[in-house]
Formats: sequence, structure tokens, C-alpha cells
Amino acid sequence: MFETTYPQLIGLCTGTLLLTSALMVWRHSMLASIRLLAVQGLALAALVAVIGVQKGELEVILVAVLVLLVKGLGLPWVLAHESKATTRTDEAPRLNPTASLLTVALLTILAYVVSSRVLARDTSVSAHAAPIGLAMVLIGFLLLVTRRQARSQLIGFLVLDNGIATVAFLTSGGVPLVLELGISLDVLLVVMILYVFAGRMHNKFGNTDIDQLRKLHD
Amino acid sequence: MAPSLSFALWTPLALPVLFALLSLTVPSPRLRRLGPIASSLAVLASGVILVVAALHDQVPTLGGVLRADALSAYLLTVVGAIGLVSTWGGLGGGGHSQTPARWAGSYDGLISVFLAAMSLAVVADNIGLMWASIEATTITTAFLVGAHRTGKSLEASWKYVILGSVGVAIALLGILLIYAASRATGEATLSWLVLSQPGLPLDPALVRAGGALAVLGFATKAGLAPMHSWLPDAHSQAPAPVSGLMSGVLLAVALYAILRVQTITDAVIGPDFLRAMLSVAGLLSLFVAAALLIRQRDFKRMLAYSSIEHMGLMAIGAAVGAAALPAVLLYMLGHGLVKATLFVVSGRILEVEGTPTIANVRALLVRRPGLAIPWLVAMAALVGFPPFSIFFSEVGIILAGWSAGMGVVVGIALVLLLVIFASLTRLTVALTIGSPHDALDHTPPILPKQVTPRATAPGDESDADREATVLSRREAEAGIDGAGVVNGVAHVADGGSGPEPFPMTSNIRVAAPFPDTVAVTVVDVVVAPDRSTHGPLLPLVLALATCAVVPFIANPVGVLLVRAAAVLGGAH
Amino acid sequence: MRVGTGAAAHAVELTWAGIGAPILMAVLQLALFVFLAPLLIGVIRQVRARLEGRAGAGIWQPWRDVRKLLAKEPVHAADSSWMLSVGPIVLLVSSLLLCVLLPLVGTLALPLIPSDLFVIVSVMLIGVVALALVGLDGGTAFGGMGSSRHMTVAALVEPTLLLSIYALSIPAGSSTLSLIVQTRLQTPAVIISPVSLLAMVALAIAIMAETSRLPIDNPSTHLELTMLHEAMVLESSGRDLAWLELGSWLKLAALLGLLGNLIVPWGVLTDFTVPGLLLGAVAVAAKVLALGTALSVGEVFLAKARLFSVPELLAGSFALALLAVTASYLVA
Amino acid sequence: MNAVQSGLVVQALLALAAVATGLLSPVSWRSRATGALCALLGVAGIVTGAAALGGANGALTIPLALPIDPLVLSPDRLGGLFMIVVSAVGALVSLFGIGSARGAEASRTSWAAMAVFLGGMQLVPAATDVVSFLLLWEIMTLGSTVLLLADHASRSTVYSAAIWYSAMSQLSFFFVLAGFGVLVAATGGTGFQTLATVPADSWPANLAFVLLLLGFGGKAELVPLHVWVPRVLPEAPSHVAAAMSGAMVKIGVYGALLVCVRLLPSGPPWWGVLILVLGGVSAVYGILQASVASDLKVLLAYSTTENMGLVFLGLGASVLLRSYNATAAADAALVAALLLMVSHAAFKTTLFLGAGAVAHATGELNLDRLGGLGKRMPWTAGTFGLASLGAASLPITSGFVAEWMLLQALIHGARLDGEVVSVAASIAMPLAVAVLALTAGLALLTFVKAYGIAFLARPRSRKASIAREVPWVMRVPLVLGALAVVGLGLMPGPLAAAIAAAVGPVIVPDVHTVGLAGVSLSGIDAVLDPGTLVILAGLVLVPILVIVALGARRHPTRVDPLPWAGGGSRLRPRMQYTATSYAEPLVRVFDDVLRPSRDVEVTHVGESRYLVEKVHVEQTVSDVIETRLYRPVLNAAQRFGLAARRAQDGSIHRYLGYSFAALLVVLIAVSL
Repeated sequence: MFETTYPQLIGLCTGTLLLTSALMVWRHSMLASIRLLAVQGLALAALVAVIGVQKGELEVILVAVLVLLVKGLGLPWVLAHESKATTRTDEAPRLNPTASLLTVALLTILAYVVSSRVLARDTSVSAHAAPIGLAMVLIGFLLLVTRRQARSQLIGFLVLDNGIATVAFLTSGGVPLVLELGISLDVLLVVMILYVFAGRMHNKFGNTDIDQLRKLHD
Repeated sequence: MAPSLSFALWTPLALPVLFALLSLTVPSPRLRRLGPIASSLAVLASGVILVVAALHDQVPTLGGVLRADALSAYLLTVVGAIGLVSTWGGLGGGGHSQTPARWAGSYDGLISVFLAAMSLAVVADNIGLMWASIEATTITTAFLVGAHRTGKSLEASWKYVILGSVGVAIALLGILLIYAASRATGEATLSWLVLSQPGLPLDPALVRAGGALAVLGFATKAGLAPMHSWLPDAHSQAPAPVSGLMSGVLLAVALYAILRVQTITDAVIGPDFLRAMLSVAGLLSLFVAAALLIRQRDFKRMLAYSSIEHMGLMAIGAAVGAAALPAVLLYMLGHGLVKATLFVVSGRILEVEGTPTIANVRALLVRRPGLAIPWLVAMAALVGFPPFSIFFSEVGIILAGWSAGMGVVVGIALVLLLVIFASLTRLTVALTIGSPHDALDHTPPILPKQVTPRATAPGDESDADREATVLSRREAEAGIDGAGVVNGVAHVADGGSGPEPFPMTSNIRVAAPFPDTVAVTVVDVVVAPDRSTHGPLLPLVLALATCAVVPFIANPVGVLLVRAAAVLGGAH
Repeated sequence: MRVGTGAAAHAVELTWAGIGAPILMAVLQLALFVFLAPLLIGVIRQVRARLEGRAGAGIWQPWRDVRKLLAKEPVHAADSSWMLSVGPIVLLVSSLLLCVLLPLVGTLALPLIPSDLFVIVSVMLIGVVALALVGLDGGTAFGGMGSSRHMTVAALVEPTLLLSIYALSIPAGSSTLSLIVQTRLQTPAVIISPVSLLAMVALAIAIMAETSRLPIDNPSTHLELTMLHEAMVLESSGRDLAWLELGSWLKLAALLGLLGNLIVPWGVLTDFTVPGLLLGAVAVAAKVLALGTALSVGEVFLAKARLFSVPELLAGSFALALLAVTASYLVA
Repeated sequence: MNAVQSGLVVQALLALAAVATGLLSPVSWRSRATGALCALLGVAGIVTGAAALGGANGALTIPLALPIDPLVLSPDRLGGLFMIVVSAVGALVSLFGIGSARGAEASRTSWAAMAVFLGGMQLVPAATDVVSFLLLWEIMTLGSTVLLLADHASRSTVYSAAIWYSAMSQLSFFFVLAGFGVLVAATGGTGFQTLATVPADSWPANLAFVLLLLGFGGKAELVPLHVWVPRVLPEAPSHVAAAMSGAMVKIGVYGALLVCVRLLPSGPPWWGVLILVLGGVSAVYGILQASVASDLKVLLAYSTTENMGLVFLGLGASVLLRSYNATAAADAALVAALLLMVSHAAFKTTLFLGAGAVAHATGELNLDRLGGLGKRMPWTAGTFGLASLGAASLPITSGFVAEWMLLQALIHGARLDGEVVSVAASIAMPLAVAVLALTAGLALLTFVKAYGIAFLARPRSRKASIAREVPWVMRVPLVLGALAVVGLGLMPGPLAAAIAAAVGPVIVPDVHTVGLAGVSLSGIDAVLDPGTLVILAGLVLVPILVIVALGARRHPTRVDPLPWAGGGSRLRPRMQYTATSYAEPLVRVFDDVLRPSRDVEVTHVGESRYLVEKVHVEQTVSDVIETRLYRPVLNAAQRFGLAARRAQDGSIHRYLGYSFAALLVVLIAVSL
């Protein structure tokens, strides 16, 4: 029963991941982005859980719980908390929505092309979905490049990270728990630091517009 | 034997963490500031012990996670040595002056943690662990870069964290792909030892993609173009010892990661792909460094771009492969030591001059020989003059490059190196050489009140040996032929007294020892040159001496380099 | 064609033919030319005077001038150095050496110092330099001007001079003048070959420039704008002037003698005999005087070229010489 | 330990001792102690070089940490010859420095750098492998750069000189490095013996040849790599300039010989043509610039370019002729080139030291302000005069012998046994002779000007009028240098024989000593014995002297303040010809090459259009190659540098964009 639904579940999860990523590019509202991020975290956790059930490994299930806690609930909550207090306004990204979405499409195609070459030998269901992860990485990067607000960049970074995690789970069924913990911790710390810096930025400049960070140049 | 030395695998991790905790708790700032030095010493000592082990054909391991082959041992020593130079040399000030007091403890603690993370990165056998510890360095150094807590340092740290984390994230993606490929060995692993064995049935496509992404990611931390963008900002804003550590250690460790990844991919897909990639990255780095050094204005950014240049050349060495690896490894040590020295000195110059702009400093050799001389010696080493080891590394890489059939790459590299050399020379000369009068506006100089003509005590040998640094030829003739001694000379500018101004050239002695600030406030006057080194000189001397002596030690340094290179497949 | 001598030939042969005869010939050459040089100038001036319808001072006037100058005290400027008195002597010695070394009376070579043209040119240049320094040492504007112009011309002449020598040396396979003259004597066809003619014209122009004759310099002018040689000797007097004049005249005579022997090599002593020696002396004297007359006649019809058109003339002669050399390789 | 080995060790130790003395001794005896040690270092170099030239073998091995062959110092005969030349110059220069170095020139740094410079320089010819060669080469460069900076605090011109010097040195270094790299890649070893196994006329050999020629040519001040020379040598302290010009450029020549004689001995004809062209252009351009220069040191600096051009001309002729098997002429050209190299070391060192003495005595090097020094500084004037003769290639000096031999080689080169060896040679040789002749002629003018304006006539400035002769410690090297110029000129035979031995064993020039130490080239039927010529001149001189002596008794020379005054009165020293006016006709003749900039300003009297009150003429001759070749490149680089800043404009989005682009490129590359 599970064997038949497994591909569909994987497809559902990865589809949600890609959809949320694309929507994040589309929507400029900070709050919407954070909600999408939360959804993405949940989808990722679901994906991990599906893989864990399929493999029957407890360790992977535990990782799924970890992902749920950190990416589905923790980080969005922190971001939303701060976000409410400071910025509710929309930001004007460096690329207009149409162009962004077109770029997303192109990046997704690229991800598929690359994956088809790289994962040519791997015929498993999960490997077929791996391009989604790569696409998320690229979309996350696109967010980083185009967003002007410190927190938007943070979100872009998290999307990128989610993408990497997606690739990891889809290609190799996840990394050992210890390592996953370490990686999660690192990501968490990075987010924390960026968070702290964003706070300092707000204190110093009154807002968190990245564009004003142009003092250091040649 | 082996277990007896494996303690040296955890000491470089545990002791710095311990010292970090002490730094946070000890109230005395003096003691606290010894923490990073102690950490460096711990790392250095562990490194030396592991080197001894490596030279006796031992490979200490610990729990299957930590492992120190010759390469790891060597790099641990490099980390320790450069850490020592940076932290000890940084004692003179620099980092602390602008750091709020309540952060001072965490500043020292973070340096220790940073050292521990670096040590972990080089002794970790697991690529994932290596990745995590390199990422950890981003976290620790982020605060160190922002230690000054100014707008600019905040900007630098933001850029550093964003660009660094994104880069390292890409590396993670690559590592995960390699991990996926490793499933073909039966059990998925990230053990470097396992993966670097030749003849593994790994999926070439996966390994290629993984290797490429991992190298690209680590290239960010290694400061290779086009991922280098964070580097000039971070290096120029960080306190001097931190800049030295980042430039000397962090970049080298990132390159170390690249070398490790390269070994894995080379065994599966051959060297061509990464060779092309590293060559392009190396040349691009040289190009970026050359382009931005031509009209550089800031001496700390100048050093940062020079780091990019040297990393570029090391990347080319890595691209060359086995034959160039000993040279690359020696390069890491030489560049690290010299760059740490330079950053330490640059911190002192920044502190006493109050500006990082070259145009606002100038004539340092006349005004502050105590700072200018170490700077000049280190610059000579940096641009590749013998007997310093960078010369040998560069020559080694370039000769090996030709031999490896990379003549075009090496040729382009030489052209770019020439531009870089000329730019660095021009900037250094602008910073140090010349008379202070050239730097000033044409305000007519006045005699300082402190100057008392004809007051030389004939027996005062120590003062008598001062050299007349601001004498023109004719002035020198008049001044020295008379009494053989010139202590300080008041210079009267041209103008007013006809076509051939006759300078004031009697034996003039500066009566009181000048406080440092005089040279800045009484700008119009050549005062007694400031011979203070503004901080400990010994670490700088040690660093440069090491750099000059090491290339001539065939045993054990030569043996160690060959063995370390052999770990990466560079066996002859 | 190539007259080989080999290493053994350079060894000093302590024989009459090896040492005695050449030395005797050299002494004779020296004496002959010291006597002949002022006479040559006298002839040149006299011929010119007659052609211009003047009576002239007679052909012995230069001799009388020298005698007069030698009996006068030299006057030196206070700031001048020893160069004013040494320079003229150096010029004279260099000219005398020319008379010794050149194959004028005969082609007997002195041991160890064959009449190598490059050596001869260098010896001559020493005289040029000495004269130029004398011009400078006076400390006047005229001396410096003459010296400057003189050296400029000398510098520009040198390529022509050496290349024409090169061209002449090719048939003989050596730059030794005595061998060149001998070659021309043995195979007269060489003399009228186009290569030789080109080279001779170039050499003649070079010699005119070196000896400060028209059209490069006007030997009888004292107009400041036209002076080269005369400007340099303006500050010299007495003995110094005598040496300078004699040295310049000797140079002219010796070079005309060389030119004569190259154009008409007959009469030159090749194997030592006393009659041959006398014949050689008479022949070379005749050649020199004839050339001098021709020179004088030519100069009547020539105007001095502007200083800055001199380089064009010299460039032309240089082109001729270069043509001569390359032609002798590529045509022959 | 044999003579050579112990000699090398002694040199290394003496160099270190001199560095230590320079750094540690107090100013009161620093110059004396360090200078003496440096001079000893030179003597040690001469002895070692002599032993090596005599055929003694000995090696000094220094281990390296990198897994390449250890450094081996072991001079062969050729290296020995160069070691002698370079060390001898070093010794003279050090002695002179004891007296001349003052103020910043006698600082710790300067003396230590002097020892480093000399030590590195005289050991370069001992290198037997690429790495040690490059190592010592760079040490030499480093030492000279530091020395150049000695006066940085008092003259702002040092600034640009230092930059030019180090950049051009590095350019040379990179050329050499690249050239050696090609050979190392082709042969698989770093020892010179291994490099020599590269197949002739293969592409690595050709490429390496061009690169090495450019590298060594740069050090030897060849056009167009000479641009540092006119900036650097005038700025360096005189004794340092003497060492650079007298010795350091010889290392460039040594490198070229290493290539043409040792590493790649059988090159194709075009190599020879390339060297010839490079040398010929340098010779003419160098002497043209020298002839119009007014600064004594600039004049000497450009003259070095000329002399080295002639050396390369000889070398090129040698390579070209050898490729056509015209061995005798090729050998003669090679020996001539080396003879010129040695004699240049002698006369140029003396000239630079002489210029140093002038600067020491007057503080002035502008010829337009000198004059009348012959009376005031007879020793300097005499030695400078003799050396000038050498530079002008006039008889009884070594320069003359060298140029004579080169001419002989050239005129005999195009033919072999009555047959024209090749069209190329028959065109190249006449042109080479023409170049040589023009160069020699202009050199004559240049040195007449240099000597005549500086030492003769009346002083043109007050400083020149109060000059005093320099102390004996500076006179000794001057006299020794002048003696070398004349001695080598009078006795070229033994020197030529030594040179013939040095270029062996493959090339064996047929050179013999004849007469009074004269030289004969048996292969091309040429003989020259300057000694006999001098005797002859002496014989001719005797009657003249008799007449002079007799005349002087009856009519002694009268001295008058202004005897003739050119027909005028109130003749002031400023009305004399200056160096600038002396060269003016030449500037006009070579207007197209020199491209002087003239600025004429006429001030009229009152409203008059015809009466002139004042005419101000300013003429400057700049280095055309610098302004036309380097300036545009440098300006473009500066503009590029300015534009490149925009790439690093501080925008994190741009930076992220770089990374993103790199990621995309890598992804695409991976999937290809």
C-alpha cells in the first residue's frame, strides 16, 4: 500500500517545496514569505518522514522531527516574531515579479538538466525528485541576490538550505543523525548571527535595508 | 607507540576551548589576553607532536573521527604557528582599542574557539565534520570581524556571513553528493580515509558534480575569485590579529579542504575537471587582485587583495597537482606567517596613524622606522623575494606548472603577477618611502621648539648612532663631515633664499624623547623618528626568520612536505 | 683572391725584410710627408689663388707660417688646462702615425702593426678628439661651437668611413691596407669594378669631411656661421697653433696619398729595393700633389653646404658605401 | 675542500660578515669596516673566479625543503670569468663607497644591502641550476633595490625610480623564470646540464630562447627594456650606480651567454638575427640618448645601454655566423663581445666612480653647470679621461681592442672560403658594421662632450669653481679602474686567451697572444698589438717633444685671463658652450628619433615687434620608448584599475551575483 503511494507522497512533498519556493519569489510581503517558509519546513519534514517510513529507519524519522521543530516551527516563529515588530511593509526587490518568475522557471529547467546528467545512474523515485532540491537551492540564491531587506536575505538563505537538505534526503536518504545535528546547529547559529546583526543594523541605521551597506568598496 | 601520541588530537580542540572559557571568566584583561596565545601554543605544540608522529610513520587516530596523517599534522602546525604570530603580535593593541569592554572577554574567547575550529577542520577524518568546523569558523569570526562594532564592521560582517555561509552551503551540497555517491561502496560514508582510496566504484557523474560544488563552496572560504567578494571587506574591518588569522589560517584551511576533495575526485574522474576549474579560479583571483590593486588606496585592503592573489597562485598549484603540492603546502606556511606579520603591523600603523588610507600615511620609514622596517621586510617576503619561502613556493609552482603542460596558465599568471608586483611595490613605496615634507601641503616648515642646535654630547654613543634620515646629499655632506654625527635635522623648505636654498644643517639634537603623538601634531617638523615597534617585535622576527630559514631545511621540513603531499597523492 | 698570411706571418721575423725594410720605408714616408704636407697646402692655396685671379702667397708660404708660429710664445687662458698644449701634440702624433702606418710609399708592413684600416681610423680619431677638446678648452663660445659641429660631422662620417673600408676589404679578404693596395695592383680590374667605384666615392666624401674641406667646411673662412675647423683653433697660438696646423695638413696629405694609391696603385713599392723606394716616394708625392690640385680646382666651383644639409650629404655617401658592400656580396 | 669550494664558502661568510658589520657597527667606523669587508668579498670573488677560470672544480651544495634538486654552486670557466669581472668591480666600488657614502648612503641598511647585493651578484655565475640561479638573481635585485632607496628621504625622484626599477627587474625575472620553466618542462630537470639536452630548434628551445633573451636583455639594459636605466642610475648613490652599471648588467650578459653558449649552443639563424637586431637598436638608441643627455649619470646610464647593445650585437653575430658554420668569425665575434663586456666593466665603473667623485666634490651632476674641473681635480680628470677614451673605443684602451675585434669578425663573417655564407649574413653584417660605426662615432661625440664640458674650460657654476680633489680612498679605485682600462687595452692578448678558454670546451676560439701581449685571430687573419703602436707613437713623439722643450725655453707659455676671447670682450663663463648646446646639432639631425620638445618664448622690448629683450628656449629630450610604449600601457592600466573598482562597489547583491553566476557556470560545466 505504502509502496504505491510512496512516489505520490514524495511528489506531493517536493511539489509543495517547489511551489512554496516559487511563491516566495513572487510574493514580496515579509509575512507571506515567512508563512511560506513555515509551510516549506513542514513539507520538508514530511518528505523526510516519508523517506524514513519507506526505509523503515528510526534515525531518519528522528531527523524528520528535528527538521519539523527547527525549520517548520522554530525559525519561522523567530522570524515572524521579529518581523511583526519591525517591518510589515512590502519591499521592492531588484527584479520585477514577472522576470523573477521567468528566472525561476529557467533555474528549474537548469536544475532538471543538471540532475539528469548527474543522477543518470540513480533510477530511484527519490532521485527523480532530486532536481526539486537543486531548484530550491538556485531559487534561494535568487532570493539572496534580489532581496533588499536583511530578513529577506535570511529567508533566501533558509530556502537555499532547505534545498540542500532536500537534495541530501532525496539522493542519499539523509546523512547520519550526528552530522545532521551538527549541520542544523550550524545553520541555526548562522541564522542567529544574521539575526543579531540585523538587529544591530536596525539599531544603527534605523532599518535593515541591505542597500545601505555600501560603505566598504574600492 | 601510536596511542601514546593520539592525545595530541584532542588537545588542540579541548585546550583552546578551555582557554576560551577562561577568557570569558577571568577578570584581569592582561591574563585574559594571554588566552589566545596559550591556545595557539597548544595548537602549535600538538601540531609539532603530530608532526613527530608523522615523521615516525605513525598516523594517530581518535575514535574514528579524528585522524592526523602527515598533512593534517603539518597543517595543524601551520595553524598553531600563524595563530601564535597573530595573537602574540596582536598584543600591542589593535583589536581592543575600539571594542567595548564587556565584549573584550568574548573577543579573546572567540579567537580561541576559532583556533579550535580550525584545528578540528584539519584533524577531522570525516568530510562532514570538516565542513561543520569550517562553518563554525564563519560563526566565530563573524563576531570577530564585527568586533569594532562600527557601521563599517557591521557591514563587513554581514557580507562575510551571508557570502561565507552561502558558499559553505554550496560546499555542503557538494559533500552530500559525494556522500550519495559513496553509497556505491556498500555503506555511505564521509570518511576521508575511505573515500580517497583509489579504485572505488563511485558514480563519476555524482563525484564530479559533488567535487565541483564542494570546491566551489570551499573556494568561497579560500577567497578565490569570483567568490572572494567578502574578503577585502572582512579583512580590512577585522582587528589586525583576526585579519592575520583569517588570511593566514582560514584561507589555508579552506584550501586544505579543497585539496582533500580534489584527492577524492581525482581518483574517480581524473584530474582534468578540477584542474580546469582551479586554474580558472586561480587566474581569476590573480586577475581580480591585479585589477583592484592597481588603484588601491587602503593598505589593509591591499593586504586582503594580496591574499586573494596568493590563494589564486596556490589554487593554480593545486591544479598542477602532485608535482606542485609540496610547494603549495610550503606556500601556506610562508604566506600565513608573512601575512599575519603584515596584518599585525598594519594594525599598529592603523592605530598610531589613525587612518588606513595610504595617501594619508606616507613617509613611514622616516617617521616611524620601528613600524616601517618590519613592514618592508615582510613586504619583500610577500612579493616573493628570497630567501623567504614564498619565493621557493612560487618558483616551485611555476616550474611544476610548465612541466605539467599548463604553460598557458602559468604564462598568464606571470603577467598578472607582474602587475600585482608593480602595484604592491608602488603602494608600499607610497606608504613608506619619501620625506614627510612631500606628504604635507606646502606650508612653510618651522623649527620645533624642542630642537636645540649644537647640543650633541660627544660620548653619547647610542644617540650618536642615529642616522640622518632626512638629509639630502648636500646637507649630509655639510652635516656629517663636520662632526660625524647628526642626530636630527630641521629642514627648511626651498624658497625665499634664492635659487639654491641653503638648508639648516648643523648638528641638531632633539632634546626630549618625543611622545608618539608629536609627529602627528607638529606635522611641519621632522622630529626624531619614532623607533617604537608599538607592540612585541619578537613574534614578527620569529615569523620572518622562520619564513627565511624553513625553505633550506631539507630534513625534517622537506621530508614532512613530501609525506604530506604524498597523502594527497603527490608521492613521487 | 684572398691573400692569406696565417698566424705564422704575424710572428716577428728578425730579418731585414721583416723589420729593417719596413722601418726604413716608414721613416722615409714620415720624412717625405712632413716635408710634403705644408707644400701640399701651399699648392692648393696657390692653385686656388691663381684660379680666382689672385697672385697667391707662393707654395712655400705654409712652411714659412709654421716656422714663424714655432718661434712664438703660446698664450693660454687662465682657466684652461693642459689640454691646450697637449691636444695639439696629440693631433700631430696621430697624423704622423698615419704617415707611418699608411701604405704610401710602399706596402711593406711593419711587424705586429699592419696598416689595418680600422686601427688607422682610430688613430686618426684620436687626433679628431684632441682637436675637439682643444676647441672646448679655450672656454669661448666659438671653440665650443666648432668642437660641437666638428664632432657631429665626425660621428656621422664614421659609418661611411668604416663601410667603405669594409667594401674595399672584401676583394682582399682583409682590412689591412697594404694587402688591399697589393690586391688592386695585382688585379687592376678590381679598381674599376662598380663596387670599388662606389666605395671610392664614399671614401672620398668621408675624407673631405674628416679633413674639413669643402663642401663640409670652408678651410679659408672666418665667418662664425660657417666655421668648423677654424673655430676650434681660434684660441690657439704660437707653438700650439703650429702643431695643430701641421697635424691637420699631415692628415690631409696622408689621406690624399692613400686615396691616390687606391685609385692608381702603380708605383707603390712592394718588394724592397732602393730604386723602388725612391720611385715610390716620387710616385706618392706626385699623386698627392695631383690630387691636391684637383681638390683645389674642385673647391673653386663648390660652395660650402649648410651645416644641416651636411648630414644629407653624409647619408648619401653612407648609402653608396652600404650599396658597395652588399653589392660585393650579392653581385659578385 | 678545494680552492673553488673554499672560495665560495669564504664569499658567503664574508658577505654575511659584511651584512652583520653593516647592521651592527656604529656610524663612526661603519663605512670603513663594511666597505673593507665588501672589498675583501670582491677579492675573494676574484680569487675564486680565477681558480674556476683556471679549470678548478668545486661545489657548494645547499639543501632545500622542496623536493627539487638541491642548490649547487659550482662555477665553470665562463662563470669564473664573470665572477672575476663582477667581483673586481665590487671591490673597487666598495673602496670608493668608504669615501663617498655619506648620510643615508652610509646607513646600516645601505651597507648591509651593499653586502647582500655584491654577494648575491658575484655568486650568480656560480649557479649550476635554475633555482639557485634565480635565487641569487633575486637576492641581487633585492639588494640593489634597497640601495637605490638610500636617498629616499631627500629626493622625491627616488620614488618613481624605485618603482620602475623593481617593476622592470621583476619583468626580467619573470621572463627568465618562464624561459627556464619551458626548458625544465622540456627536459625534466633543473640543472643546467640537463637543460642543455633540449633538442635544438624544437619549439621549447625557441620559446625558451626568446623568453630568456628578453629576461637577460632586460637586465642588460637593452631597448626596449632599458627604461629603468635613465631613472635608476642617476638616483642611486654613485658607487652603487657604478656597481649596477659595471657589474650587474654583466649578469644579464652572463645569462645571455649561458643561453647561447651553454644551454642552447646551436640555434637557428633567426636567433642570431633577433639578438643582432636587439643589440643594434639598443646600441644606436642608447648612444643617441647619451649624446644628448646633460646629466652626467644619465649620459653614462644610456651609454651602458649602448655598450651592452654592442655586446649583444657581437653575440648575435656569433650565433648567426655559427648557424652558418662560419666558425672562425663566429668565435671572433664571441670573443669580441666578451672583451667588450670586460672592458666595459673597467671603463664604466671608472666613469661612474668619476661621476661620483664629481658629485662628491661639487654636489652637481648637470654638465651645464660643471666645467674647469680638470685643474681642480686632476686625479679624477685623468682617470675619467682615460676611461672616456675606453668608452669612445679609442686606441690604447680595452674598448678599442674589443671594437676592433668585433669589426674584424663582422667584415669576415659574411664570407667563408670566398663564398657568401648566406644572404641573411651578407645583409646583416654590413648593417651591423654600420650600426657599430655610427655608435662609435656618436660615442666619440658623447665622451668628448662629457669630458670636455665637465673638466675643461671655465667653471660654469660656483660649486664647480670651488671643487676640491676627493680623498685618496676614492682616488685609489679610480686609478685602479683607469689602469685596468689601459692595461687591458695594451695587453689584450692574455685576456683574449682567457676568454677563449672560458667559452670552451665546445667552442674553441683561435686566439693567440702575439708581440707585446697583442692579440691575433688566426682564423680571420687579423692581428693587433697596441703595445707596439704605443712604442711607435713614443718614437714619433720624441722629436716633437724636443722641439717643444727647446721652444719652451726660449718662448715660455704665457697665461692671460682672456687672451683672445673669441674676438670679443667681457666673455663670461656662462657664454661658453654647454652640454646642451654641444649636442644641439645632433638633436636636429636626429629630430625624428629623439622627438625633442622645444619651447621658445620671445619677449619683445616694449611695443616693438622687432627688438627682442629676452628669448627663453627650453628643449627637453625624453625617452621616446618610455613615452610612446610604456606610458600608454601604464595609463591604460591606471584607467583599467579605476574602472575595475566598480566591480567591487560594495553591493552585496553584486557579490552574491558573482557567486551565483559561478554556481550556474559550474552547474552547466558539470552537466556538459
